[in-house]
Amino acid sequence: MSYITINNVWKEYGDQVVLERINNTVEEGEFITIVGASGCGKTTFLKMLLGTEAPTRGLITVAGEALRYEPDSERGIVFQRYSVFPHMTVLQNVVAAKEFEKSKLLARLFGTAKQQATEEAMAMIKAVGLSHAVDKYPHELSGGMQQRLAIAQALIKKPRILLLDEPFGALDPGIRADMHLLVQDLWRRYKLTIFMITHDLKEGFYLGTRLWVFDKDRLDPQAPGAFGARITYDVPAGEVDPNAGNIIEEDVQATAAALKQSNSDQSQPELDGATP
Amino acid sequence: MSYITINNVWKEYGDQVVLERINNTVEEGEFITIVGASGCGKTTFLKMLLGTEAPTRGLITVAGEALRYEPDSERGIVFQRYSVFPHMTVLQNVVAAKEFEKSKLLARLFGTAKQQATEEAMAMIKAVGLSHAVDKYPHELSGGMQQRLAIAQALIKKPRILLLDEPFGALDPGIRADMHLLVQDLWRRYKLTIFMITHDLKEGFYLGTRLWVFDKDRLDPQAPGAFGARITYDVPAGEVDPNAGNIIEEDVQATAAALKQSNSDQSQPELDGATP
Amino acid sequence: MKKLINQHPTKPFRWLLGVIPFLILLLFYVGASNARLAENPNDKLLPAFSSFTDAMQRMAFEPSKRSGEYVFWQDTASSLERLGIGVGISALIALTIGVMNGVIPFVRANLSPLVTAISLVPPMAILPVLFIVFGLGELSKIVLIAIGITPFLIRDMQQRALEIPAEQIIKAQTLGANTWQIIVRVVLPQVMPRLIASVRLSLGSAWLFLIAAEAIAATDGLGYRIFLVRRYLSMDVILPYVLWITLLAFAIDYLLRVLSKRLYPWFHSQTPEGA
Amino acid sequence: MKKLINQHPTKPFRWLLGVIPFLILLLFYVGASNARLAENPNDKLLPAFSSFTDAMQRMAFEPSKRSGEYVFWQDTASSLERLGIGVGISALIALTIGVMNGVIPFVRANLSPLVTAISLVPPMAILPVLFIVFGLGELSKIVLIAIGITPFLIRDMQQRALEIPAEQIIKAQTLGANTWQIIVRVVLPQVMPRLIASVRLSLGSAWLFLIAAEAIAATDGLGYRIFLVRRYLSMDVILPYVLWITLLAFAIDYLLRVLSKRLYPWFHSQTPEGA
Amino acid sequence: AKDSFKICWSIYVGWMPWDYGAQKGIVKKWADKYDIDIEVVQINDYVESINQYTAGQYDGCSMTNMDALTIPAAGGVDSTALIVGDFSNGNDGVVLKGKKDLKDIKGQTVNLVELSVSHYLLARGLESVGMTEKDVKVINTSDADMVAAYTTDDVTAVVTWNPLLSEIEAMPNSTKVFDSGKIPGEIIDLLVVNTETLKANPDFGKALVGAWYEIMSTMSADSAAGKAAREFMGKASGTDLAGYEAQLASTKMFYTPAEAVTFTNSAQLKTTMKYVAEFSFKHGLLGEGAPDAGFIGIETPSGVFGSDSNIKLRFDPSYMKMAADGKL
Ligand SMILES: Nc1ncnc2c1ncn2[C@@H]1O[C@H](COP(=O)(O)OP(=O)(O)OP(=O)(O)O)[C@@H](O)[C@H]1O
Ligand SMILES: Nc1ncnc2c1ncn2[C@@H]1O[C@H](COP(=O)(O)OP(=O)(O)OP(=O)(O)O)[C@@H](O)[C@H]1O
Ligand SMILES: [Mg+2]
Ligand SMILES: [Mg+2]
Repeated sequence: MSYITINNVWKEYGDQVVLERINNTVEEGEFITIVGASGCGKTTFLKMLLGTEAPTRGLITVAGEALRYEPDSERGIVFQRYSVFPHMTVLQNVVAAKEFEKSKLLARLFGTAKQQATEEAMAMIKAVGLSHAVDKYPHELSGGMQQRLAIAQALIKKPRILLLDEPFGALDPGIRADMHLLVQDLWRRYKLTIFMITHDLKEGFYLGTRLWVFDKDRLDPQAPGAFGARITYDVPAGEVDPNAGNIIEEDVQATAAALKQSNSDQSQPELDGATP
Repeated sequence: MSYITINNVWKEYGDQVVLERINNTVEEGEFITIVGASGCGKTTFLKMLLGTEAPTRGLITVAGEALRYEPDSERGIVFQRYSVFPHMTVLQNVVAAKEFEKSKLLARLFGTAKQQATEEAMAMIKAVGLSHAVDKYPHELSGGMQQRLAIAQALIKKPRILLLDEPFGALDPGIRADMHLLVQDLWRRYKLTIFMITHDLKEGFYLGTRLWVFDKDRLDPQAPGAFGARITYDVPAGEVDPNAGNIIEEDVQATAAALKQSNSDQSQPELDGATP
Repeated sequence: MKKLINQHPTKPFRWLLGVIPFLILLLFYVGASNARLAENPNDKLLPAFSSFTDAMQRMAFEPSKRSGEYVFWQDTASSLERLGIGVGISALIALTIGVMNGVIPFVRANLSPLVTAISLVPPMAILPVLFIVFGLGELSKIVLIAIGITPFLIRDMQQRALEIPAEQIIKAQTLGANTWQIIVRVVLPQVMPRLIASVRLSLGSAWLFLIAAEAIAATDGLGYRIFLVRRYLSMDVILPYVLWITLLAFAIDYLLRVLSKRLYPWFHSQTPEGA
Repeated sequence: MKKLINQHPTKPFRWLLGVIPFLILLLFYVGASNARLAENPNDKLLPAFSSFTDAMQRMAFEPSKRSGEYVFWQDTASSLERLGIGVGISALIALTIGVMNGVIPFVRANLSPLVTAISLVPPMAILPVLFIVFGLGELSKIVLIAIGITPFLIRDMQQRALEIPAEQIIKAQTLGANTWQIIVRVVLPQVMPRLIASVRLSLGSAWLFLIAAEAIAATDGLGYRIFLVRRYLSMDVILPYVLWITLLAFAIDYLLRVLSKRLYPWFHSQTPEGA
Repeated sequence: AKDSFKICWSIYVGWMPWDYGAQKGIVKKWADKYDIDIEVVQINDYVESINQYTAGQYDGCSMTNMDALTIPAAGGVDSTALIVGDFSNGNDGVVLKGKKDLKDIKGQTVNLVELSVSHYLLARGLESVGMTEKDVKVINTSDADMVAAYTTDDVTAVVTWNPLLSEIEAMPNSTKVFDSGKIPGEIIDLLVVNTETLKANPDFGKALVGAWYEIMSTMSADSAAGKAAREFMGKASGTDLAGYEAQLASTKMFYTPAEAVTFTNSAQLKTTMKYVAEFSFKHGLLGEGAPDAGFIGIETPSGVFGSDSNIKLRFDPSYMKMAADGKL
């Protein structure tokens, strides 16, 4: 049986169908990159994997068990922003996970327990290349460094699944390249199963082992919310016909144009991160 | 004599030299794209053209006269964000320029004067493709539509120089392509002189008639602020050896890495838009 | 079981949960009141509910023997008028000075320290001076409200005006606007919804100062009435008046919120909570 | 000439501009005071500066004939103690309830409406009830301060807790944190600097309530002294006391700001104005 | 234009007639008679009303003899007691909770308005049982909150005036152990006017006195009109007819000008003012520069107490005399 199975999953907000009939399986250790027009439901899909949203129909199983609809330490996440704790230094941000685990009441460690956690955290910080900044606060770090920290933080729990929602969207192209190397390295080293959303098709092809394109294959211009997006392409990445990229790009842009139209006709779309 | 001459211009903040020895001339109707590592002084340069910052040394002249160090209606600007007035509808945003011009006291027009201004504004709104949204507020528009509006707003004053500071940096790649067409079209139609900063080298090559690269050609790793950036490449754009792009990219990334290092060693750099 | 942090009550249950504390308070009052009244039937401190209705019947629906007025409504009208004028004037002053302070560096340098200093003076401490300078008529009540809340409002307006992105101010200049035009077309309209928000915040203090002023010099008003009957410990009048003031405060706050949402939709789309 | 909006005064000139209004006020006072004293040398309303120094000399540096205490310092100590305890307790309550309200939806549904209602009740109007419940001693003064500012602080804390990006809360859960751990490690520490900011905002009200409480029943304190000497219009004592309160208010505000900047550098880097 | 004057008053049993006179047009009638304007203003806060008068905002104000000495007179405002309206005859009192004798007050904390007539009454009461203020601890308590304060357990002894006094007395387990009936004529309620204003405008004095005694004769009448007047005053002070009459019962009103003139002319007034001045001096109320109790001269018909050269408070019965003689 596959590690993750997605079985006829739908997600609807009221009348609006965001995702429909998603069926797929993922093996352990795959690196799946996800692209798609803005607003087509990529983040929504990731949220379902994370457990902060439940599918309105269908079922997701992980290792044969139904997914828990609550975030837990099985699944790590890195968001585009706000991903690290601003009131903790780099070291504290990473050690925190250990403290949550070992000290249920105070959520703080002391003495040798602390020393051990610190050592482990330092190793992880080294892995993401932040050793020279352990005592800095996030606001003293550049955007790229903050995302490195977010990754270190997620990885110290050794999650089996790592979810990345446009983790490098806010970074400069130069820094982005560094981050690609980092993520690929960590993915291999820790044998993670990664889902990563990106806006950059090139990035999508280059990074993962498999590229998913979310898109609406049916569109009703009168009621843009009537049909949801699906996985319209599911192609192996890394070594692929460059032409495929162009076909996909055209499709995505057509959907993007349609969505843009409908979004500006309705009012503002909801923000992703509504408070819980 | 050239339309714009930049004569040995320096810009320093305290000890930090941001730009040094900038010498160049620009003819009327040129479309100059500017690329460079983050923090190398592109925005600072644009601000000097706009008049919100004065060079610490040297002189900029426009049509033979020294540049006025105060924004005025000669030079239009489109920023990456916050560029339109959130409390005005699309139409009001564009009409405002006319009202500022014709009604010194109330800054509002009535009767036929208003009608005339409205007609002119509607034409401009049509030119940027927002006719269907004239009565919407900016918050009801997508990012791309807001930038279209910002452009319309800038153009209605018929500025001779249009300054664009990463105007499409916050937009989706799909929408970006539309905007490129739009800007090129307007540039030709209104015979503008455009300076446009972009992060995207490809965009820089594709859009303008001339590409400037800002970069530090001297770097002191001990004191990254000791030397300023200069215009290291000044190449005609549109029809160019694709290899040139690669060389430039490598250079820019080297500087970017050095700047990143120095920025994270110091504390946070100043925000661009400090209040006046 | 989900973590507590992820559990959301359903709508009717949420409603019920919200009502419960009020019911408990009510029960608590009835219990304490009954106990005191059992001990001393003339106890005035925690009257039975019948006393409240009696008192309100008398004050709201029977003309006063003394003046022929319906005391309760007269009090309400007077207080609301004072509050309205006081807050209105404060808002106007705050808008003017606050925006000037925010927009023009020279004015800010001139006035900002003074406003800060004044905002730190506790108005209650200088009451005697206020009354002597402004007399004891309606003016002094309005002035007390104004002195109490204007410095806060000015500082807030100044802050808000300063928060308008510099890009907009520059943009307006490139569109040919002069300083005055920037003030009336760019800054003022954007600061208006923020003024409403600040006024909502300061209404609590405004009520406080109104009541204090009415206690010192007035012949009607909600604060005056409470002051007058306080010496007889007529809780049967005081408590309904307090409840009424609370309701009025709530209603005004609600109206301002709705007004602001209607007038400035663009503002409320920026602030998710509609602060 | 640049537009007014683009003209910035140089530093010394800015300083001068800031001082001018104070000088004008001072001159104005001296003029009015001299005029009144010329008419009636015993006039108490606007005493000469020498009277201020005399009065302060007497109150601050000579032991009182009646009690042997240095009245001024005794008053200051008592008031600051009450203010400190009152504000401290309010902050503690606000932190607890506000954070709970912000983080746990069930608690919020339960308590949020009650807090809103209480925040609308003017505390001065229910003074009699307060006395009866809390007595007339130090407790009631502290309680008045607490009742006056706690609802505001709670609402603010709730708001601030709700403003913590959902991403952080989710992140904490993926790191294995339970509800309690999220509260103590993620929400509480981030809300602390905001608590200081809210306390700074509410200190004005706290002083107001302190003075009101001391005016009602006390044997010492800055508010007590002001209201006592008000009986015979001793402006020579009242005005220096008001000035002193203003200075204290400024000093406390300043200390809190500095404290917050030192303790929570990460917070102040987010808010440019250091609000 | 007509000369116009302003007087202020605050809510107290002996001063409610001013409200009645203003509302019913009696003051206006008398002002018209002398071709002047008189505005009668209610100020809820008693101390504030005196302060306003002292600061020169009003030409006259209702106050007690002690406050007339310690506030306007001590503040250098030469003041004349134009009308001696009444003296407190039980309207001020000391109430103990659980104890029945004034002597039991020893060691207790006493809640009262510090430096007011209550304070004076306490001092006189303590004197009468051979104690001084040192034997008790005084807590300044605002009059508006006195009743609520008394219901708390902390408060065991209060000194206050009506209507608060009767509210407190009516509470269970409370005894009035001393009242102003034991020191009759020492706590006097006056209408005080600025001496200079009065000298320059005798008509102002005449109109006020004339109006006052017309109100007096109305309210003292045993008729329906008298009852209506008393009810009116009761309502305005927040109580009813019965409540107001109870307060009147402990007040020695001088309903006729003759009574008032006799009282003012008596030698006792000078003695009373001497007590008051001594008390005030002891509590520092005569100003820091005052070397002794006689620093401020008080002129009474039977002679001057204190400094002849610094007379700031004058009891002048001449206007009341005119009323008594029917010359107004
Ligand atoms: N809580 C919600 N309530 C209602 N609609 C929602 C909610 N969350 C998301 N949506 C809608 O679902 C659609 C998909 O949103 P989603 O955030 O998943 O898109 P996305 O593909 O991640 O877009 P982007 O690339 O811009 O991040 C959008 O139309 C959005 O308006
Ligand atoms: N007002 C200022 N005071 C001091 N230093 C400043 C100021 N404005 C800009 N700088 C500094 O000048 C340098 C150049 O900034 P600038 O904003 O021009 O860079 P940029 O090339 O536009 O970067 P980006 O691509 O990130 O927008 C930066 O190091 C910045 O810290
Ligand atoms: Mg998304
Ligand atoms: Mg820039």
